[in-house]
Amino acid sequence: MKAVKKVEVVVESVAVPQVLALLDRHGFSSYTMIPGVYGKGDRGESLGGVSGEFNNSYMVIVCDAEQVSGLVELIRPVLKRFGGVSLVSDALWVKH
Amino acid sequence: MKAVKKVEVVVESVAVPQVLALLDRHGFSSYTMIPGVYGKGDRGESLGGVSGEFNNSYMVIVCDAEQVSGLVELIRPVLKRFGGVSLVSDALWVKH
Amino acid sequence: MKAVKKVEVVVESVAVPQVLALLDRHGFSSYTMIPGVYGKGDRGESLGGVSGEFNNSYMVIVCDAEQVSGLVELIRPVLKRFGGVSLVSDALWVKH
Amino acid sequence: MLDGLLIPAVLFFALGMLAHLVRSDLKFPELAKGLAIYLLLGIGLHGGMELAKADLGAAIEAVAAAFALGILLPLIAYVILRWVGHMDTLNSAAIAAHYGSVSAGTFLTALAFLETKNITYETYPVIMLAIMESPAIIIGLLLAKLTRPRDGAADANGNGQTVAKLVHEAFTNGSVILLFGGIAVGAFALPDGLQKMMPFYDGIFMGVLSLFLLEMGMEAAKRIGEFRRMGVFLVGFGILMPLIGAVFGLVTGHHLLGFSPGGTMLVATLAASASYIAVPSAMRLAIPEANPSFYLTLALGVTFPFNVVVGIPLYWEASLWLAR
Amino acid sequence: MLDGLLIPAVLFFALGMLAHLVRSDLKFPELAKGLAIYLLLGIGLHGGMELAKADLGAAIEAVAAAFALGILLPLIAYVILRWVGHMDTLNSAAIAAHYGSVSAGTFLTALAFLETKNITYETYPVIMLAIMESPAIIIGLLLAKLTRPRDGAADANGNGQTVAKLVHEAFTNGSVILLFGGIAVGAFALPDGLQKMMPFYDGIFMGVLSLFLLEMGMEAAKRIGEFRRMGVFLVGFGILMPLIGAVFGLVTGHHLLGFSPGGTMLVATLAASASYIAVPSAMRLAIPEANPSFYLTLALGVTFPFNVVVGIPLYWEASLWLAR
Amino acid sequence: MLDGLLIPAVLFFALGMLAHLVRSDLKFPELAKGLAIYLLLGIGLHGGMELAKADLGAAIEAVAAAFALGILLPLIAYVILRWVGHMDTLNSAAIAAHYGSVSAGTFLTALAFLETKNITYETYPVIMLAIMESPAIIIGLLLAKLTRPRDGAADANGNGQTVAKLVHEAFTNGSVILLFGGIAVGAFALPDGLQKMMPFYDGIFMGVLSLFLLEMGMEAAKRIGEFRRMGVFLVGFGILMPLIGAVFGLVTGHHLLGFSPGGTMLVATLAASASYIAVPSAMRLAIPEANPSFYLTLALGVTFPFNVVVGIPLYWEASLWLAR
Ligand SMILES: Nc1ncnc2c1ncn2[C@@H]1O[C@H](COP(=O)(O)O)[C@@H](O)[C@H]1O
Ligand SMILES: Nc1ncnc2c1ncn2[C@@H]1O[C@H](COP(=O)(O)O)[C@@H](O)[C@H]1O
Ligand SMILES: Nc1ncnc2c1ncn2[C@@H]1O[C@H](COP(=O)(O)O)[C@@H](O)[C@H]1O
Ligand code: NA
Ligand code: NA
Ligand code: NA
Repeated sequence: MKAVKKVEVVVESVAVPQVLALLDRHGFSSYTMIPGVYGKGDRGESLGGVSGEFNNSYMVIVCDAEQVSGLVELIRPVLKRFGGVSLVSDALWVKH
Repeated sequence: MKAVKKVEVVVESVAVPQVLALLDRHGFSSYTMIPGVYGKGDRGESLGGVSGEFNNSYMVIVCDAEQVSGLVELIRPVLKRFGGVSLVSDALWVKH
Repeated sequence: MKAVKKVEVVVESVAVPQVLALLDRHGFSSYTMIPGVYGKGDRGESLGGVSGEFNNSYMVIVCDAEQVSGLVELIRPVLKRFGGVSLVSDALWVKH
Repeated sequence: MLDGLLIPAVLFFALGMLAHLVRSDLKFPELAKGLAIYLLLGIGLHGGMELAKADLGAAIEAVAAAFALGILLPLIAYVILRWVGHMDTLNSAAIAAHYGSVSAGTFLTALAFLETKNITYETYPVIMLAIMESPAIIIGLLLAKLTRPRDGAADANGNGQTVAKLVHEAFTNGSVILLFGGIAVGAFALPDGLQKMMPFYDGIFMGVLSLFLLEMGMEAAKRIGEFRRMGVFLVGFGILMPLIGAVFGLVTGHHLLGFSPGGTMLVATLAASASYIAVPSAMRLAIPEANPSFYLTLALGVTFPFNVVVGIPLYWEASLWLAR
Repeated sequence: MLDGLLIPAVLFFALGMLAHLVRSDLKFPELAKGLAIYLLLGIGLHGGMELAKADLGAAIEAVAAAFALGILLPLIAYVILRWVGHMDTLNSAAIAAHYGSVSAGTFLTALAFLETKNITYETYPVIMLAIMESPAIIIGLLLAKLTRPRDGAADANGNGQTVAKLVHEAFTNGSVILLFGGIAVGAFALPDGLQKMMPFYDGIFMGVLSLFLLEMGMEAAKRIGEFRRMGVFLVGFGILMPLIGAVFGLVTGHHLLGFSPGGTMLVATLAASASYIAVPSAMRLAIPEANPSFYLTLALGVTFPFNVVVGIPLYWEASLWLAR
Repeated sequence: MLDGLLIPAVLFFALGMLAHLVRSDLKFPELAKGLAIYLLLGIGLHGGMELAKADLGAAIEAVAAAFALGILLPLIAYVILRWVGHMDTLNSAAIAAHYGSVSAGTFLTALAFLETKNITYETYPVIMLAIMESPAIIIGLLLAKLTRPRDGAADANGNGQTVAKLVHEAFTNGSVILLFGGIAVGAFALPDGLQKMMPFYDGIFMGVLSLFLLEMGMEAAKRIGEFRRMGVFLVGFGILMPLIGAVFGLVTGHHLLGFSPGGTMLVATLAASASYIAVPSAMRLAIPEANPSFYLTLALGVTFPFNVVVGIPLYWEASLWLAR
C-alpha cells in the first residue's frame, strides 16, 4: 500500500463539467463523482430544482502528496466562484 | 488549509429530517447528504422498500476540532434509536 | 470512540454482488454502498450504458485495524480483474 | 377459482415473484415510485368524478364505516399479537397499525379483478381507501405510547416524536394527499377539462397497474427469505388477520352499507389488506424499537401475496354468497 | 373568473402547493424530469404537424416577433431592476434573462385552459416558444459582460466562460433541442408513422401535464419561504413584470400577428412567463456572482403561480376584449 | 429509400445523435431504463396474444431456427475476428457473443418501419427475439473458457465465475424474463383482462418507442469518439457482420420458415442486430479481460445506428426481392 492524498470536493452539479475539464487540462484525469448530492452551507440549502440542476456533486480525486498543492490551487477559484467545500486527507492506496 | 474534523454518519433515510433538525438546533447548519445509499449492519440489510423508504443516507459534516465532541453527543442517541454508523476523522479544509 | 480502519472501494457496479458475496464469505458482513457513481481512471470513463450497467459503486467497509490486511487481500484480486480503486484510512468510530 | 389467477394483474405479480426467485437482475424501484404516484392519483380522480354524482348521505355512512374499521382492526390485531402470540408491546403496536391501514395495490388488484369480469361496483370504497390510510397509524402510536417504558434519554435529547407530529404525519403522508387530492380534483374540476385528462388516468390505468404489480411481486419475494426468522405464529398471523379483516369488511359492506357484491368485496379487501408504504415509514419513526423486518415482511411478503392470489377471489365468492 | 381556477391543471398545481405547505413527504423530482422531456417533445411534435400545413409567411412573422420579444423584454426587466429597484448589475442581468425567456409549463397550462374551454388557437406560438428559449440568455450574458468589473483571477485560471460557449449553450440546452426536434419530426416525418405515435404524444398529454403541474406546485411552494429575504420590491417585480410582458404579448399577438383571441392569449402568456429550467442553469454558470435564490424564487415561486392562477384567465379576458 | 429515414422512430434516433453531437446537456438514463422495461413487456405481451391463436408446429420451427442462429452467428463472428482481424481470443469471444444475441431496440425499429408502411408480418419473430437473447452468451462463454490460459489466482480466490452461474444468468437476465413473461401472460391471461390493459401496452407503444430511440441515439453518439481507438477493422466488422447476419436471417425467414416479406425482414433484423443491454453485463462479468469499450462501441455505436438507418430498409428490399 502506498501513501496518497484524497481530495474531496463538494460543488454544485452545474459546475462539474467545468471542474472536470479544468482538472483534465492540468493532468488530473482520474476521478470519482457521486451525483445527486444535497447539502447546506453558507449560501443556503441546495433545493434540487425542477430538473435537478441545483443539487451538488461529490468528487473524490486520489493523488500523490506532491500533486496535492497544485490540485488545491486549481480548485480554490472554483470554490470562490460557486461556493462548496474541499477537504484533503491521508489514505493508503491498495496497489493492484 | 485549516485542520478540521470530518464527521460521517450513515443512518436510515427516514431519520434524516430529524437528524438535520437536531443538528440545526445546536448550531450545525452546514452538511452534505448523499441519499439512496444501501448497506448492511447489525440489524440486517437495507432492502429499499417499495417507495425506497428503507434505504440509508450518508451524511458528512465538517467542523472544528472543538465542536466534534458536542456533535458526537448529538448523534449518539440517534444511532442508538435507529442504528447506523458514525466515524470521525482528520482532514484539511481548503480555504477560499 | 474507538480507532478503526475505513476501507473505501470504487468498483464497477456489475462486480458488486460478487464483491459482497466474497466479503460475506470471509466474515465482513457489514458495509455501506453508494450506487450510481461515475468516474474515470486508467481504463477510461464510465459511460453509464443504456441500462446503467457500466457505472461504478462506492463501497465503505469499516473494520478493526487487525482485519484490514485480510480485507485488502480479498479486494486486491477484484481490482486486478475489474479495475477500480481502494483506499485505507484511519477514523474513530462513535460507539452507541 | 383458478380463473382468478389468470387475471393479468395477478399474473404480473406472479411474474415479479418468479423474477426474484430465479434471482434475475431485473429491478426498477425508481419507476415503481412513479407508478404508485400515478395510481393513487388516478384512483382518487376516478372516485372523485363518481362521487360528484353520488349521494351525500351514503358517502357519509361510508366515511364513518371506514373510520370505525380503521380503529377497530388494529385493536383486534394488537390483542391477537399480545395475547395469542405473546409478542412484546412495541412490535405488537407497530404490526397492528399496518393491519388497520390499507394497501392501495391490493385494492387496485381487486378492482382489476372486477373489471376483468365486468362486474359493477360502488365508488364509495375509494373514499374509504383514502380515509383508512390514517387512523390506524394513530392507534398504533397510542398503543406504543401507553405501553412504552418511559424513555428519559430520548425525551431529554428531543429525539422523541411528539404525538402531535405523528398525527400530523398520519394525515399528510404522500398517499393520503394523493388520494384526497385526486378525489377533490375529480369532484370539483370542470368536466370538460377532466375529460381531456382521462385517456391518461383512465385509459392506460390497468396497464400501469400491471407494471406496478410486477415490481410488487419482486418486493414481496424479497421478503420470503425472512419467513424462517419470523416463526410460524407471525406467518400464520399474516394469513389469519386478513381473513378476520375480510369478515368485518363483508359485514360492513353488505349489512351496514348495503353495497352490491362488487362493492362489498372491495370493502372486504380494504379491511383485509395491510399497508406497506405509508405505515412502515411512520412506524419506523414512531416506534424505532420495533423490528421493521417483522412488519415489512408481514405486510409485503405474506399478506399482500395472500390477498392477491387467494384472498380476492375468496372475498368475491363470499360477497356473492352474502348477496344470495 | 373563478372558473379559471377549476381547470384540472390549475387544481393539480394547487394540490402540489398544498402538499408542500402541509409539509407532506410527497416528492418525485426524478419523475418530473421525465415528464418535462415528454411534454416538450409532445408540444413540439404537435406544433410541427400543424406547421406542415401552415403558411410560411405567417410562420416567419411569428419567428421575428418571438426574437423581438426575447430581446426587448429582458432589457425592460433590466432597466426596472436597476433604476427602480436599485439592484446591482449582475443580479439584474441574471433576473432579466429569466423574464425574456419562457416557461413551457406556463404555456402548457394556458393550452390546457383553452382546451378545457374548447377555444381554438393558432399553432405559431409553439414555434415562438421554441425560439424564445434562447435570445434572452444571450442578452443577460451581454448585460453581465458589459457591467462586470474585469475579473482577472477567473480569466487567468481559465474558469471564465467565454461568450461563444454560452451562446452555444443557449441554443443547445435540452429544452431547445426537444422543442425544435419535436417540431422538425412533426413537420417532416411520414404522416402514417406519426399517426401511430399520437396516442402517446396527444392522447395522454393533458394527463401527463397535470402530474407535472403537481410537482411544479411543490417546487413553487418550496420557494415561498424565501419571500421574506427577497423584500417587497422583488416580489412585486415578480408580479408586475409578467403584466408588462403580457401587454407586449397582447399587442404582438393581436395587432402585429393578427391572431385569434386564443392565439393572442398564448403569445401574452409566453411574454409574461419566466424560465425556470434552462435559464437558471445557464445563469448559474455565466453569472455565478448572482444569487440563485433570487431568480429561482422569482421565476418559480412568484411568477409561475401568479401566471397559472391569475395571469392566464386575465390574459384571456384581455384577448377577448382586444378582439371585440 | 430516403423514405425509410422519415419513419418517426428513425428521426427520433437521429435527433438523439444530434443532441449529443452538438453537446447538448439533454440526458435521461433513468427514464430510458423504465422505457426499456415497458417495451420488452409490451412486445412480449403482444406476441403472446398472437401466439395464443397461432399454430404450434410453426412456433416450434421458429424456436429451432432461433436457437440455430443464436449458436451459428457468434461462431462466424468469432472466426472473422480471430482469423481476419487477428484479434485476441478473449476480446473475440466477448464481441462474438454480442452479435449472436439480439437488440430489442433494433427489432422494434423494424416493427415501427412495417407499421408506418402498413405492412403485415408474422408474430413468431417475437418468440425468436426472446429465444435469441441467451444462447450466444453461452457460446461466448465457452469460447472464452476454451481459449483462456488457466487463471489460477482467480479460481483460488473464488472470483472466477462458474459456467453454471453464467448459464443461469444467460436465462434469467431482465430482458429474457420480461420477454418470456410478457409472452406467457399474453398467451394465458383472460382475454377480457388483457383487453383492459391494451391501451397502455398497445396504444402508446410506438410513442414510447420513439422516446426510447431518442435516448438510444444519444448513447450511440457517445461512442463515436471511440472509433479512432478501435481501428478500421473493428468498425468495418460492425457493418459487415450485420450484413452477414442478415443474409442468414433472410434465408431462414424466407426459405426455412416460409414467412411473408414482413416476417422475413424481422428475422433478418434479429440476425443482423447486436445486443447492447443483456450481453455487455454478462461479458463484463464472464470475460473481464475483454475491453468493454470495444463491444459497447461496436454494438451501440456502429451496428445499432447502421441497422436503424441503412440496414432495416435494406433488409426490407431484400425480403421483397426474395418474395418475387
Ligand atoms: N461544514 C460543512 N460540512 C459539510 N458540507 C458542507 C459544509 N459546508 C458546506 N458544505 C457543502 O458545500 C455546499 C456548498 O456550500 P456553501 O458554498 O458554503 O453554500 C453545501 O451545499 C454542502 O453540500
Ligand atoms: N462496519 C460497517 N461498515 C460500513 N458500514 C456499516 C458498518 N456497519 C453498519 N454500517 C452501515 O450502517 C447501516 C446500519 O447499520 P446497523 O445499525 O449496524 O444495522 C448499515 O445498513 C450500513 O449502511
Ligand atoms: N485517482 C483516482 N481518484 C479517484 N477515483 C479514481 C482514481 N482512479 C480510478 N478511480 C475510480 O476507479 C474507477 C476505475 O478506475 P480504473 O480501473 O483505473 O479505470 C474509475 O472509474 C474511478 O471512479
Ligand atoms: Na386493513
Ligand atoms: Na417571458
Ligand atoms: Na444477432
